[in-house]
Amino acid sequence: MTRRQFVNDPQDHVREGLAGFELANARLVRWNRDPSYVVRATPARASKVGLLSGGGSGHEPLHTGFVGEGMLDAAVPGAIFSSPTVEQVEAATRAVDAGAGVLHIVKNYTGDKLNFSIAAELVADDGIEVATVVVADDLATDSDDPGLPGRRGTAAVVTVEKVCGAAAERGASLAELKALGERVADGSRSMALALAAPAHPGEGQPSFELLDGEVEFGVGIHGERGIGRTSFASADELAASLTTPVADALDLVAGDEVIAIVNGLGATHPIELNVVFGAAAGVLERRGVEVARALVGPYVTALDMAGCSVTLTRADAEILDLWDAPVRTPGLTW
Amino acid sequence: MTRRQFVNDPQDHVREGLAGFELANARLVRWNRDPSYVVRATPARASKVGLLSGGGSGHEPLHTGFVGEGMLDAAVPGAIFSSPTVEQVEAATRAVDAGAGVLHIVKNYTGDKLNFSIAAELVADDGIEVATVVVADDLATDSDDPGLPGRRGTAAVVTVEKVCGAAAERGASLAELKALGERVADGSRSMALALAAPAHPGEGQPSFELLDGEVEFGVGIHGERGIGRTSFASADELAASLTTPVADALDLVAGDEVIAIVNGLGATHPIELNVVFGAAAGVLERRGVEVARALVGPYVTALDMAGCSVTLTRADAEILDLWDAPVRTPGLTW
Amino acid sequence: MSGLDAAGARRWAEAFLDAAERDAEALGDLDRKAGDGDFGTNLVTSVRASRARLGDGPLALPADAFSALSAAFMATGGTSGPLFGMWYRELARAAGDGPEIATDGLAAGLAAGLAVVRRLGGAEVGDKTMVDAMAPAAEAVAAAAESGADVVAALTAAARAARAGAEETASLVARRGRASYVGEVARGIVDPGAATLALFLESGAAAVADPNPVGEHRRSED
Amino acid sequence: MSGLDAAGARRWAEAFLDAAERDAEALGDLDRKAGDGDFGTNLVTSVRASRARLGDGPLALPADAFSALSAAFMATGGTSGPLFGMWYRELARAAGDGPEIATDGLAAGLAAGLAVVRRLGGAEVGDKTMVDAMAPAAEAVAAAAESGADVVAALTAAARAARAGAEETASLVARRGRASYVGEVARGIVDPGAATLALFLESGAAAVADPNPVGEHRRSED
Ligand SMILES: Nc1ncnc2c1ncn2[C@@H]1O[C@H](COP(=O)(O)OP(=O)(O)O)[C@@H](O)[C@H]1O
Ligand SMILES: Nc1ncnc2c1ncn2[C@@H]1O[C@H](COP(=O)(O)OP(=O)(O)O)[C@@H](O)[C@H]1O
Ligand SMILES: [Mg+2]
Ligand SMILES: [Mg+2]
Ligand SMILES: [Mg+2]
Ligand SMILES: [Mg+2]
Repeated sequence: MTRRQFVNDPQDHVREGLAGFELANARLVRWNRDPSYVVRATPARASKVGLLSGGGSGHEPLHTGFVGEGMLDAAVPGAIFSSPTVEQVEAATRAVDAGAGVLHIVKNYTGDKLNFSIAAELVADDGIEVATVVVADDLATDSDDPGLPGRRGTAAVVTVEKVCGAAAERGASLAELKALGERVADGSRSMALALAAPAHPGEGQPSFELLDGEVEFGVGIHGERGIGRTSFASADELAASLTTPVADALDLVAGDEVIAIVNGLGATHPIELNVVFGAAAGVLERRGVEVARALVGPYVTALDMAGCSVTLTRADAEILDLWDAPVRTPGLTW
Repeated sequence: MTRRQFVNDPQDHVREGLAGFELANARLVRWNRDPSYVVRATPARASKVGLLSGGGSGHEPLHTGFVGEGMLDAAVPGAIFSSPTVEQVEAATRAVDAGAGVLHIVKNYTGDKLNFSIAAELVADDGIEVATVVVADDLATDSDDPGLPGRRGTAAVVTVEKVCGAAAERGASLAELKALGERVADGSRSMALALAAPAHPGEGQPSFELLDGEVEFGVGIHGERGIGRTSFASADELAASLTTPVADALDLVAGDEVIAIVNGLGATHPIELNVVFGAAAGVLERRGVEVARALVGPYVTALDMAGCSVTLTRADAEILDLWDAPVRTPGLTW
Repeated sequence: MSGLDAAGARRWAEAFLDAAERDAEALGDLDRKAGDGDFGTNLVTSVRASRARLGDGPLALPADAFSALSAAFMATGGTSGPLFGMWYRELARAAGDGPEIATDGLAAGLAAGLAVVRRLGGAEVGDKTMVDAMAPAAEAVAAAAESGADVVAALTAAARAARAGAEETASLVARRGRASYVGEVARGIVDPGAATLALFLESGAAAVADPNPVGEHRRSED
Repeated sequence: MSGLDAAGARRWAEAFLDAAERDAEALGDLDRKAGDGDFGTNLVTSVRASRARLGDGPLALPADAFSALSAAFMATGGTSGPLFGMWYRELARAAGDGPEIATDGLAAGLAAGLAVVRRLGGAEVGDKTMVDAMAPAAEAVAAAAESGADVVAALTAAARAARAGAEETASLVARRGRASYVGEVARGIVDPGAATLALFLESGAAAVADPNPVGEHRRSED
């Protein structure tokens, strides 16, 4: 059957979504229409470092849903699965600079890095200091080959935004935030698989087809094919196939603590995600690794893809304390 | 293509999901395994009326995700789309009774009403006072025929749980809560449509098939067919087809205020829901009706159904004040 | 022996559980077409719980078989779970602590079962629910008791009446239960609750008539 | 007149926008097969913005056509947007404020465009990106400038070289951009960025050679 979506003109979809998002979350965020970016309804105090992230749309609640107290100051949404423009990043950077500089949190994609870095060069001309944390957690695209773009940035960006957001609220400097963000990013790895591909708004066909017995292993968050097709299996087996390589890549051993994100890629139901989380926690427990904190839900989606990812971040007392700090955004509040 | 899910034995799916849910939300909730119900990790103070809801599983975050400060004291999850048992309801009622009685918030389904009412009779024998609010908001099943079961209960139950939860925290009596809950329920109507049917965990086939040009209009939250097939259309038109009859049924006129829920039924992406919300708000604005508060997201799902519902609740100062009161649950926090 | 003893009641229950397990998929399909699709898994859950409660050892009383089914269905939830559970409870209560159930005991149980399901569910004959099989079955056994028929004859009549009632639900639009939400879509589809009830009585007629298997012989003996 | 004037540059840009709009779906499919599927919609967005920026009135300078494309692609985002945008920017800069662009100006623009795309994107020839079309096109025009060929001949050579480079990407596995994530899946599929670049130069060769349409005649005149 053809896939259908609630959509008017697909070209207007992202903007119409932002208009509805702003209206529904008017107490928390404000949408600047042109150039398009989302800022807090109540700006942070003057001396705080500004936190800006962004990227293609289609990953909601990421990033716009994480604008608010204790997390981002602004987010820049591109077209579906497309980096925002230089103009957007530049304007948002200027909007959130309060004199203490701006941290760009960028997922590792050519387009995002390109547009954020050109914008950073432009604002530097006006004396705005920008530091950048590149998040590159996706194990499926790990490689020693420097000619390749390296690991994609996926759900670990939520952890980086949360932890750096809390530290910024507490007065950390731009340099401290960059170091902290890089520490969290370096200590994070993810792996994802898809049970069904997403379809772009207004397009009837998914971006790829799978046979009944197959899952797409090692997918990213843009509906691109993964690194291979593996056999469909039980939730326990699929969860282990995601969790074990991530734990291995981080060299996790008994006694280590992690923050875990079992992230729904769009169409996967909360019960399924909880089942996967239970299985992932079991894998870690048998290894002696403690899941100190967890998020289970659709935080970084790939439109209506069916599937999930497992992200683990090495935790320590400082990171956990920042994780637990209050946050008040449309997508994450405690 | 066959639908696939993350599932081990489908018979264990709900329980495995609850185990993962408890683990991921250990600071907020505790899962009593047998009989199965979810309670707050930290019980409410002694003199508070207990708030209990429940129903079939497959609607997550409803109801277990709404257990916590400011909302439910416990939730009783049945099998997928099946009412919980008398034994579960009875045990949960006893668990949350703190001497001030227990409010049962029940969606209007034969099975739910049956099992909650039998349980209420059983605990009454031991002097536990139970009052029941039946939520019946779904316009598609509205009928004057007393021989029919009447309107189904759908997303308005979230509003009832939120508002009554806040009032209970503030010390409202059982009778007051019943009256308040009925006022909110009576002032609520919903309408839903599906773009694709859900599939049960472990089952490859959706519960119905739609032609490309059709949407299933007037669906409930159990994957049953709706009251008719209508033409697939733009998001604006589909949103209006849901919003207008709901506003009509509530006789909303210029100057009225509402709480609006644009609810994702499972697989529908946040951008789409925001687009629908924007369109629904436009319909209301042209009518002079003010959307005083809104929730946009998957709050009452029907497994992985693609579709959404629009729920409107007449609001007044008291209801808005209770709506704004703090809430701290896995599924709703502010 | 003209009544139904504990061994017969166990055979009945087990025959039903086998049949229900075999047909669960097909019955679930009916609910998928005109309800919410959970009937099949609910039934499998009930069947598994029933087997656990029946155990392997001999039953003390025929009522024990119905009590086991009652408890198992009550513990399943849904709509059909508690309704079947309450219905079996009445069969067990009518059987009391007697070593055998005669036709009049069965008639009393079916009448009480029908009454409790009607009270709790509010459905009447023609609403396309299990009541459409329960009511004619209760009538048939009441008539059998009146005419002094034995349990096997009574059960055979009940099974036939229940099946006819179940089949007739296909021509109806549902007025109770989740199938009532889909209007005309339900027409043409047999109600799974009614079909399951017919299956239960058919299993009884066969198992009680034909224990090992010398049923036809026994029947002429009674 | 041996160079490319403002009217010619507008014809070129418009021919390209028509061709890009016509092929957007097919180019998007390539990205769907070996990337993330957004290339087609990105391209449509750029085309619409380009038309708006080009406007209807006559252009003052040939550079204005490239500046319009540059601004429109820069405003699109994605990877291809800013890279194409920066590439067009170099074409415009090389054209400067001259009333015509000669072959050497085109050669300078293509060389500078290639350089900025390589610097920003880090891709080399053979990485299966737009660079695989840009590099041979720049070489071809450099050779044309060396041999004193006119703009039409230079553009024709550039188009041929770019198309050959684009076609060759089909045999490659991507090492840059989102197609690099899918490994062998990308083999057999032409890179949409390279194909679009070839389309741009082909549109130029056709539109400039054949204004109204007396192109072949003009060419022999030069
Ligand atoms: N009000 C009622 N009275 C009697 N039987 C009913 C009633 N509603 C539904 N049923 C029976 O229950 C069956 C459906 O059971 P089940 O699928 O377990 O419940 P649910 O409708 O809650 O999903 C129907 O086939 C019908 O026979
Ligand atoms: N590092 C790079 N250098 C040069 N061109 C690149 C690079 N990465 C990708 N491209 C080009 O960009 C095209 C994809 O563009 P687009 O779909 O807009 O971006 P994205 O990959 O961000 O989705 C590819 O076809 C390729 O030609
Ligand atoms: Mg992209
Ligand atoms: Mg059900
Ligand atoms: Mg059912
Ligand atoms: Mg792309």
